[in-house]
Amino acid sequence: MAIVYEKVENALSEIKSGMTIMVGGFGLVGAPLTLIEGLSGKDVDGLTIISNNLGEAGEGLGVLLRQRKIRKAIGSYFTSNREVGEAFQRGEIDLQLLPQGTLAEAMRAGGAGIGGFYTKTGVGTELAQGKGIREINGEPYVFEQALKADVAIIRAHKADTLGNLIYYKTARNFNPVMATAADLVIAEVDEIVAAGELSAEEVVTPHLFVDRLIVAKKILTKEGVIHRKQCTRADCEACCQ
Amino acid sequence: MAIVYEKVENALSEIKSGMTIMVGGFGLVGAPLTLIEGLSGKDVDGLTIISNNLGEAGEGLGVLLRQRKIRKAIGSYFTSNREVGEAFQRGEIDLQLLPQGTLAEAMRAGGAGIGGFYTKTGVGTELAQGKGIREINGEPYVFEQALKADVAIIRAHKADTLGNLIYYKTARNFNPVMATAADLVIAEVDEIVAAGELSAEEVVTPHLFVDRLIVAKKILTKEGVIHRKQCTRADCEACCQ
Amino acid sequence: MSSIENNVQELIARRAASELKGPSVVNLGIGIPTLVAKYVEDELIHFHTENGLLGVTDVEEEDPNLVNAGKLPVGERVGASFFSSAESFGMIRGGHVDVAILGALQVDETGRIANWAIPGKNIIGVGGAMDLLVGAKKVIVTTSHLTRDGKSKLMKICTFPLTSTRSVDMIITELAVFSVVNEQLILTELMPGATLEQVRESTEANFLEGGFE
Amino acid sequence: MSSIENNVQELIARRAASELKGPSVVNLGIGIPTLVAKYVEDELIHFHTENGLLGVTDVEEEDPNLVNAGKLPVGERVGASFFSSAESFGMIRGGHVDVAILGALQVDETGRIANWAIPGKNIIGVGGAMDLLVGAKKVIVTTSHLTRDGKSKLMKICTFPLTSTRSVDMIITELAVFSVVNEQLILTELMPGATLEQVRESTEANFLEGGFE
Repeated sequence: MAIVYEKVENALSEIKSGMTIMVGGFGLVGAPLTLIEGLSGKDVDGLTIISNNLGEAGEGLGVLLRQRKIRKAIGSYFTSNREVGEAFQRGEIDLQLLPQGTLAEAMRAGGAGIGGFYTKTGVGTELAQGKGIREINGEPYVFEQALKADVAIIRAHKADTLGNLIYYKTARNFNPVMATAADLVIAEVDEIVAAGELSAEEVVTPHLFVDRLIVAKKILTKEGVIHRKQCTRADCEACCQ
Repeated sequence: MAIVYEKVENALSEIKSGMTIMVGGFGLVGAPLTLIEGLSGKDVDGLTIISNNLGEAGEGLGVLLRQRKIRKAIGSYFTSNREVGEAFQRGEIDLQLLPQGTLAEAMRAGGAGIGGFYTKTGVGTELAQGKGIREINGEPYVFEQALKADVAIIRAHKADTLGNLIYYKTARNFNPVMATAADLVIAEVDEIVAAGELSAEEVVTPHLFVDRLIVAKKILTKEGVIHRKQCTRADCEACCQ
Repeated sequence: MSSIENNVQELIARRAASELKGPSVVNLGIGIPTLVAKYVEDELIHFHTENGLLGVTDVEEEDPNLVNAGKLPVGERVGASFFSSAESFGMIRGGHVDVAILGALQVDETGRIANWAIPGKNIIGVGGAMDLLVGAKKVIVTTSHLTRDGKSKLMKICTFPLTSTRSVDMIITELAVFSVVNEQLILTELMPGATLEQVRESTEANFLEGGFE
Repeated sequence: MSSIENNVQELIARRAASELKGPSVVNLGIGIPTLVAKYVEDELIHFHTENGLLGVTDVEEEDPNLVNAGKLPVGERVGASFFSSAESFGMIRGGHVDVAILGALQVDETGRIANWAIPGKNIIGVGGAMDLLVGAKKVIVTTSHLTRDGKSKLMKICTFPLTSTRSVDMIITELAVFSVVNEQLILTELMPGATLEQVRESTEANFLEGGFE
């Protein structure tokens, strides 16, 4: 069950230096841009970020990278932000690279009480080194451990007031699985509707996974990332006449 | 992508003696009763059935049990059909009992290319004997191997003509996970609608998992299992006037 | 079932209900635990059933495809959601269910329970009991204090196979309430009409006597 | 990109498209593979993108939240479905994708490829390549035959780290098409304008010459 927050800084109040944080999104698509911006304004460092990418240069999680708030990143494709390689080269950040499917599966395992699993992906490659191989039905599989986090910040489309979530197109990506795998789950949404307005069959993330909700103020558009216009009472009245 | 069949016996044409078959349902709820009836009319035996239960006495999979078509059953709660224990006692059937969550997870693993996984469930109990324990982050987990099948027969609510599926209330249960874990997936549904009539966001089982569709002829009602009335053209015309 | 048994079950269920506080997600087992729901008023308590529904409520109009884990007809409340068995047990094992209320055949003096198999009988059913025991944040056992032939269900050692090596958190019978702390039973409360003598006589397991009065 | 390079890519993409037959589910990698879609007419071919969409089609109206694995805007066809990354890679690893078309930096003479890392550069990205290689039923590689400095990409041994120990099924370049059978390259086809001499000169890897003509 979720509590609705007005202020981003309050929604992020539990985040402390040194924590492990899952951040939804495939690049900027489906990334919780408002919460990331909130995090950039918070005095924390030494974070471990679990996310497919670290945004783009100076965008999304790229901002936190420039701020040196990130000590370690676990993901699958940091190439999308050239500054990650540069920071790695300078020794400012540790990177743990996982195949994209392994990254997703490890979080799903963490959220579902599975300690680890065996996948065929990566067997015989550099990314399987030191991980342990087991033969199952005559085929080699590599052991991968589950991933969990202290906090997940995610992006969904709509929430109801209980915290049930639905997503929008390919902005779904890693968000539902991260919602299951962290102690505290904070979701940023386009709209909060009354309980009962989402059909019980279409809910993707049931409310038991979600702790906090905020309405997105920073959103991805065709023209890039913009701040959503904040409606004042005057706007509303003008609009309704 | 799915092909729509008119006749149950044609939809079941690939099923042969000795095969492993997943059968959806939690008891009779969400069980593919039309396909099970079709199977009972087929001359096959030595089947391995993976299903939470073996129906009830003389109902659902209970019919196949009486017909001695089942050599082995893998499930979590055979207690719901007292004839299972009797058949086991007489040595007519092998049983493999798994905790319900392990059963569901093993099929999910099989469908998702995971060879096996570690769960806390069952550690230190009779059901973990001989399975191998691994410590992960200081806690013991038991190894469970993935489950796959030659065929899955499942029950959904609606399909579109491509084979995308949605489910109905708690009749969903094991059906979506079985849809992922068998070489041939046959789904029985209440209704087949045109592609595009199911929203892309609400599809639970994408069509790449589904091979064959039939419309249910035997359905569960408050009054028990009934044969759905087969509409004739005369019925339709009478109805539309 | 006799009306005495019936009353005993309702008494236990009502006491268990008073342990629940919202917001929380609660899974109810088969038998006495199922009765708990009717004594819960708090709308911040959401019932989960492992066959795939969060938001179980009283049945309004019976639907054969809307049932709980005991296959009894239930209703869905506003804001409910349906999911597959794999997702449902992910919730359970993953620690997303706050409280599980379960029945037991036996409880040992460290608070571990046996509730799925009886030696000498065919072992053919386990269901979700093992998953709930390892996964729920808090486990409450509701059970009659004695077996039908008058033996204590709270024993030194379980003679039936254990459901888990995890100790439960609380045991509620028609005679008493026990907390389990550091794998030790602590009597914390006498149920209405029960005496300390009666609890001592009816309990094979060792237990500490809390300062209840 | 020069128009020659462009033409080469389109030539390869068109040839790869002709390998696809419906009904099938096809995943297209970044680069040349993405170009394949526009040469496919068969409506029984469904494109899968690992970021969570089955039913990729041409973009009609650009939506920043509807993209493919290369983060390019796409459209959704009638009968499409969206799902999470975990479900999407379950489809891939679980063998539910019929064909993956991938790019490569190097191919060795047993048909194994390297396409994710270059020694001496930071190894900071892998994406879904390893999953697609182990999971897709059939893997087709589309690549230019030579590197920019004129070296053969079809080598005896890959000097870059392998993406998988699995050999691909087919390699399509602007000069030739190779099948991989029993971990051996077999030249099965010359591309328009290419000669056998040219292929022999441009290919470091050993290969058999199939009876193509």
